[in-house]
Amino acid sequence: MLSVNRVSKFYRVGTFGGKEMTAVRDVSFDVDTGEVVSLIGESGSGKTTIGKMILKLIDISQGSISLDGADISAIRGSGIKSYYSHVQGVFQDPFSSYNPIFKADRVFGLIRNEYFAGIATSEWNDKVDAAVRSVALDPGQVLNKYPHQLSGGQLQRLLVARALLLDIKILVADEIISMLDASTRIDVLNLLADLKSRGLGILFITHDLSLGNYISEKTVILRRGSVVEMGATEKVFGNPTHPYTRMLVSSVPQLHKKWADVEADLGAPIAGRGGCLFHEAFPLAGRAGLYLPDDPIMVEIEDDHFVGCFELESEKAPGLVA
Amino acid sequence: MSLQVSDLRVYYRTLAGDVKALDGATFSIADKEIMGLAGESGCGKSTLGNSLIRLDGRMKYVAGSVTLDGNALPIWDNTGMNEFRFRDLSVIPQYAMSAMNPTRKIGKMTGELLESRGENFAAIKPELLRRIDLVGLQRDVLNLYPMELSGGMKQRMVMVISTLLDPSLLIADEITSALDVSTQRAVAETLVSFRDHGFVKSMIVITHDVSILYQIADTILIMYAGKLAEKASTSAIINRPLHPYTRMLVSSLPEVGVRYADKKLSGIPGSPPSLLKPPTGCRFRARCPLAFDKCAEEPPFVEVDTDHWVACWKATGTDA
Amino acid sequence: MSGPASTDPRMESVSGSVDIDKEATAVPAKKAGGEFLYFALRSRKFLFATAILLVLVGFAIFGPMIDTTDPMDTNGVQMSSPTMDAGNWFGTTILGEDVFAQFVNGLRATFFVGLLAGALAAFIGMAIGFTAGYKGGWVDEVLNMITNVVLVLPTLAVLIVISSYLKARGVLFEAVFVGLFSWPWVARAIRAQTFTLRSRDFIDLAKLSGRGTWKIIIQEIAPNMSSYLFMVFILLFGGAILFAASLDFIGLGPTGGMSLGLMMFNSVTYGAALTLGLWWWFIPPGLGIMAIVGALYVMNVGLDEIFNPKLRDI
Amino acid sequence: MRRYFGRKLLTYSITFFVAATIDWMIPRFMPGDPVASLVAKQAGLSSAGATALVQYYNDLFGFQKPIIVQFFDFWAKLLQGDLGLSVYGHGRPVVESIMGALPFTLALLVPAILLSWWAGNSFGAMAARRKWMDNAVLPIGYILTATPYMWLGIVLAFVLGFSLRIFPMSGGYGFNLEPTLSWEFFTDLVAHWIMPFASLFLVMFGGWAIGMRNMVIYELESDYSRYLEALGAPQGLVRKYAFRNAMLPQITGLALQLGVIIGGQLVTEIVFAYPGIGSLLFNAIKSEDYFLLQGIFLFIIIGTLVANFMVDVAYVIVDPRTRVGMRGGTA
Repeated sequence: MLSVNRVSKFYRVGTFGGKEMTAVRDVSFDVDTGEVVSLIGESGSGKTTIGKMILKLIDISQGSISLDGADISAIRGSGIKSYYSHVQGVFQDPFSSYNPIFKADRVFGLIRNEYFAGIATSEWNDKVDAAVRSVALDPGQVLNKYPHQLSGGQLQRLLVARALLLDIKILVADEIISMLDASTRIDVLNLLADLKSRGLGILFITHDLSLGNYISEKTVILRRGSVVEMGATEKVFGNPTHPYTRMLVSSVPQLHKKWADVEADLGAPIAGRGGCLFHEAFPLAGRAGLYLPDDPIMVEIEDDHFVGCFELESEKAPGLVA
Repeated sequence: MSLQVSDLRVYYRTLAGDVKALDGATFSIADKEIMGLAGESGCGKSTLGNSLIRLDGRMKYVAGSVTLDGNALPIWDNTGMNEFRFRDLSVIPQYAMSAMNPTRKIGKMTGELLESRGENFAAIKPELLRRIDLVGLQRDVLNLYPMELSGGMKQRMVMVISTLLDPSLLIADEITSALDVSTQRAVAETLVSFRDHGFVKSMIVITHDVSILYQIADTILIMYAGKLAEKASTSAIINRPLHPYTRMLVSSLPEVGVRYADKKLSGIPGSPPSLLKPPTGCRFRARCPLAFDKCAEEPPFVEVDTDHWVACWKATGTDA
Repeated sequence: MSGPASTDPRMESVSGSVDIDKEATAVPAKKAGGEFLYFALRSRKFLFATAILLVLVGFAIFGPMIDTTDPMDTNGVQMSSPTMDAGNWFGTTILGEDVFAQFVNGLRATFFVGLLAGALAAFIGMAIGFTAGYKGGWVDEVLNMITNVVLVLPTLAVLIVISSYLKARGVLFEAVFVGLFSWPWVARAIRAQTFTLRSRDFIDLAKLSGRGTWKIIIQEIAPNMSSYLFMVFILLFGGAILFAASLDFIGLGPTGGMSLGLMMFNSVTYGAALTLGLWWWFIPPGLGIMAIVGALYVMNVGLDEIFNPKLRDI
Repeated sequence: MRRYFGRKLLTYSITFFVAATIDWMIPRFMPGDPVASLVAKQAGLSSAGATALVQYYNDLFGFQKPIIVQFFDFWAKLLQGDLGLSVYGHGRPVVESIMGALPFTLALLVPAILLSWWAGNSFGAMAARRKWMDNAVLPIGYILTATPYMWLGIVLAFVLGFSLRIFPMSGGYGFNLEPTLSWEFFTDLVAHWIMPFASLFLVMFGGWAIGMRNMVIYELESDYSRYLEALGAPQGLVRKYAFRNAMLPQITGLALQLGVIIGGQLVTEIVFAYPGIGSLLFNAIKSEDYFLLQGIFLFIIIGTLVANFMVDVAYVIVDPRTRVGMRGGTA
């Protein structure tokens, strides 16, 4: 349904755009109906940039993103509005997602102004009520309040409800629970997972492996703008192969396993020339720093489990593969 | 016993009245103990940490006493506390990234700070350099301005500065929350190594992330709505929690390996009470599935097992 | 050009939104307007400044009605010191004009110039600041360059050159020109604020709701800065009054009208008030300007304390 | 570093170009015929005389030539330092008139700026420290900064000059004296200098004091101050850091205020008939000496740009962060 195809994003930095910075490099993945795809990365991995490109909040420098086969970069003018009726987003900071000087349900009001201008007020109120109930909130408790009168969890649910007012196919959820308290975040996470049954495709952007692991069917792991490992969630977590993935898995604090034990369980890194499977398969390719532009350097090590070449990367950024 | 806190109450002055952010805390920390302090935002954990080191303008000391290594700390007296700060108790603040003067070279700032406390910078410098090595920074950082360091580097530098005089107690306030997982682990392990090297005797690690505490803390203190809920060894808190809040909190945390499809976790319904006019009795009562009549009375924070303290009528037994 | 506050970086950094410590968020919510009134009525600075301004505005509005003497009428007693009985409450000038009549009429012109010039400068500053901050990129580069150029220009000198070629100048002309050259620091400050607001998620959400650029600026960004914009306007108001007074004093003020600056100009240059000791001629206009501008600045500080909870108990 | 100053110099070049172009444009594009209105002012001219005068002015401005040629002529002369002749100065070159006035202006302006900046910052910082100082400095500061420059000058002249006769009320030095290197001339110079200096100094002082007070309070609330206090640093160190950091925006503030300060200088000179650029400008306006006016305007522009540049340099020297940023450091 949503297809991200070899997308890159370059930023011009410096006063007159003298330097160029790559935020996202050659990233491809799909989000299908009824599935949650986790986009996992640390700060600077480009995960939020990808989300914003999907939401057409920033332009794509290279490659394409398409929804049901149609390139979204080509959508302009009034088409943007109808695109947003299919693709919506929820962001990290619930308090920054609401204009603090207005009531929280203004987020619904904007949708009504732009998409349901002709609808009768009673019909609209019913629609809002239904959407609010579908995210397990009591309309009487949350409507007609200012954002600071509601909890972070309630605010994020309201944003999900806002998206549900439209006929959405894709929801981009960018770190939507990282600022919530532990006791409420799991419920918002469960809500996302429940949306799958409505036929939504969800891109779940997070830095937290355990959250991605909890709800997603597919996992994409990003490092410095490039995909290092991706595939079915149980395969990526069951058999983490890229050194970066392994480092992440061994660093994430767990509740019943100490860091040292996790490392012991992971075992020794895969042997070979720096452990890079691509180089084992194509020994000559990397030697001259060869980058094959027509052929993304991802190796399918088992069915639906891809690993990126990290030897080429480490040549570009020495010393960063810890 | 390194630190003993007894019935400490610190309120926030607001226009609407006093917010009872810390409403009676009694606990102690042993030598060599790393105590994790966890709870939801607004539960008073940062208030507790701040009140031990420095009350800011809006915080009001109400009651209670704090004893560190046998000395009573005058925490209501900003100037009186100065002689204890840095030498006996120190802090790695939440704002560690912006804690260093942006217009001073780090080495110069450190020197001026030490000299202002009557220490001899030249005598301490070799140790400073050793510790900079230990946390994996270049010695050259002393000649740099804070803005030349990355966030993680600044954090480590502040960790070194704060512990330079080998304080007895170190308070680390939410220092891992803004970091990436890989850096988070490094910082957390550095804290442990500080204790192991004897740079600090004991430590309070404040965080909302219980799984970090599982990795590094010896004991965990759980707070809820300005009150202490439970304190016990880390393994007891994670594996055999007694307070319903702790139990629900721990079981709501997803872990690598737990999947929605296999095991659907659930959170705690409801939200914490306002601390402006907190409810009487057990403050968790409204959200607690086990609540019963007795909970209208405030449960005492008592030791139900060796070093396992809890404030819940169900855990202490109704007839107790 | 503003007075003290343009050197105060808080004017560039204070955001209209309220941030309260997470630990103490339990403060009961009040409606924004009610909260403003609550603190405004308790701010001594704000009330004091408002009182002074109201008195002066009262003089400007009702003064010319009570004392209907033509301020340019030269038929009175010459150089009379202030007397109660002759009706020359503030005395007369060397030509026998009534100083009180000149003062109240001059106040009118001064308020008019300040309001209009302040409003114009605020408008230009907002338009440029919002556009530069929201659009970013090359639009920002160009607008920034324009702002910096006007900022560096010594405004009074520019106005002197322009004015000196014009033979007939009205109060309106003066206000427009003062306004046209007073906006750069406003544009800068608003640009910086817009820049931070632009990255807030609610802006992105408004875009995702299909809102257009100007609707977002006017309905999402500007209301968030309303208190700040009001404070900016107050500073511009005061700055414009000082500015216009300087222009008047060089002899480039409105022709055929009366203003406080013009009174000072006349008293010193034509009236030899200094050498003759006609203190009642030049004291009122200067004191009037000082009171208006001072009250505006103090009001600005009061408002800052009202809007910014961090400053309330200092 | 080069980039930073390159950018600044570009801004200044554009500013100069714009200002000079305004200077050139005004007499040419103003509504009405400036030459006709100039000539009309000369009362009692015969019609032949008027025609000749019109001819003379048109030649001077070069109004007959195509507009673009006028523009290039203007710049060619400008770059040669030829600003024309001054009518007010009885045919003296404009540059000469300005150079004669410049020392007086600088002698007033430079000490007033530097001393008020220093004193204002010191008092402002003290006000942030002690409540009673704050209660005194704040109202005085607001009153001073709200005072029109010329009015403070007038009041000083009236009280100290007219009533008490302590200082002379006008001029740069006594009418009876010739500029010589004598002690007598020097004391007379100083006596004439004090009042205009004092009025400039006082108004500026108020602004700096308030700005500094607010900045220090702001810095005392910042994270680095809190950290120092949490580690038990004495107030002395905390204040020292806050004061130093609060100075930096005050330097930027100096650049922002230059336009206002120069305006204040002009009107103050007029009040005291102090023989600097301001009085020259005033006379140029009164006698409609347009070449002198244009010349003074360009001088003021150049002076402002030079002063701005000096502030830029000072800022880079004082704030280590700008240097680090320019070094292309990490972060």
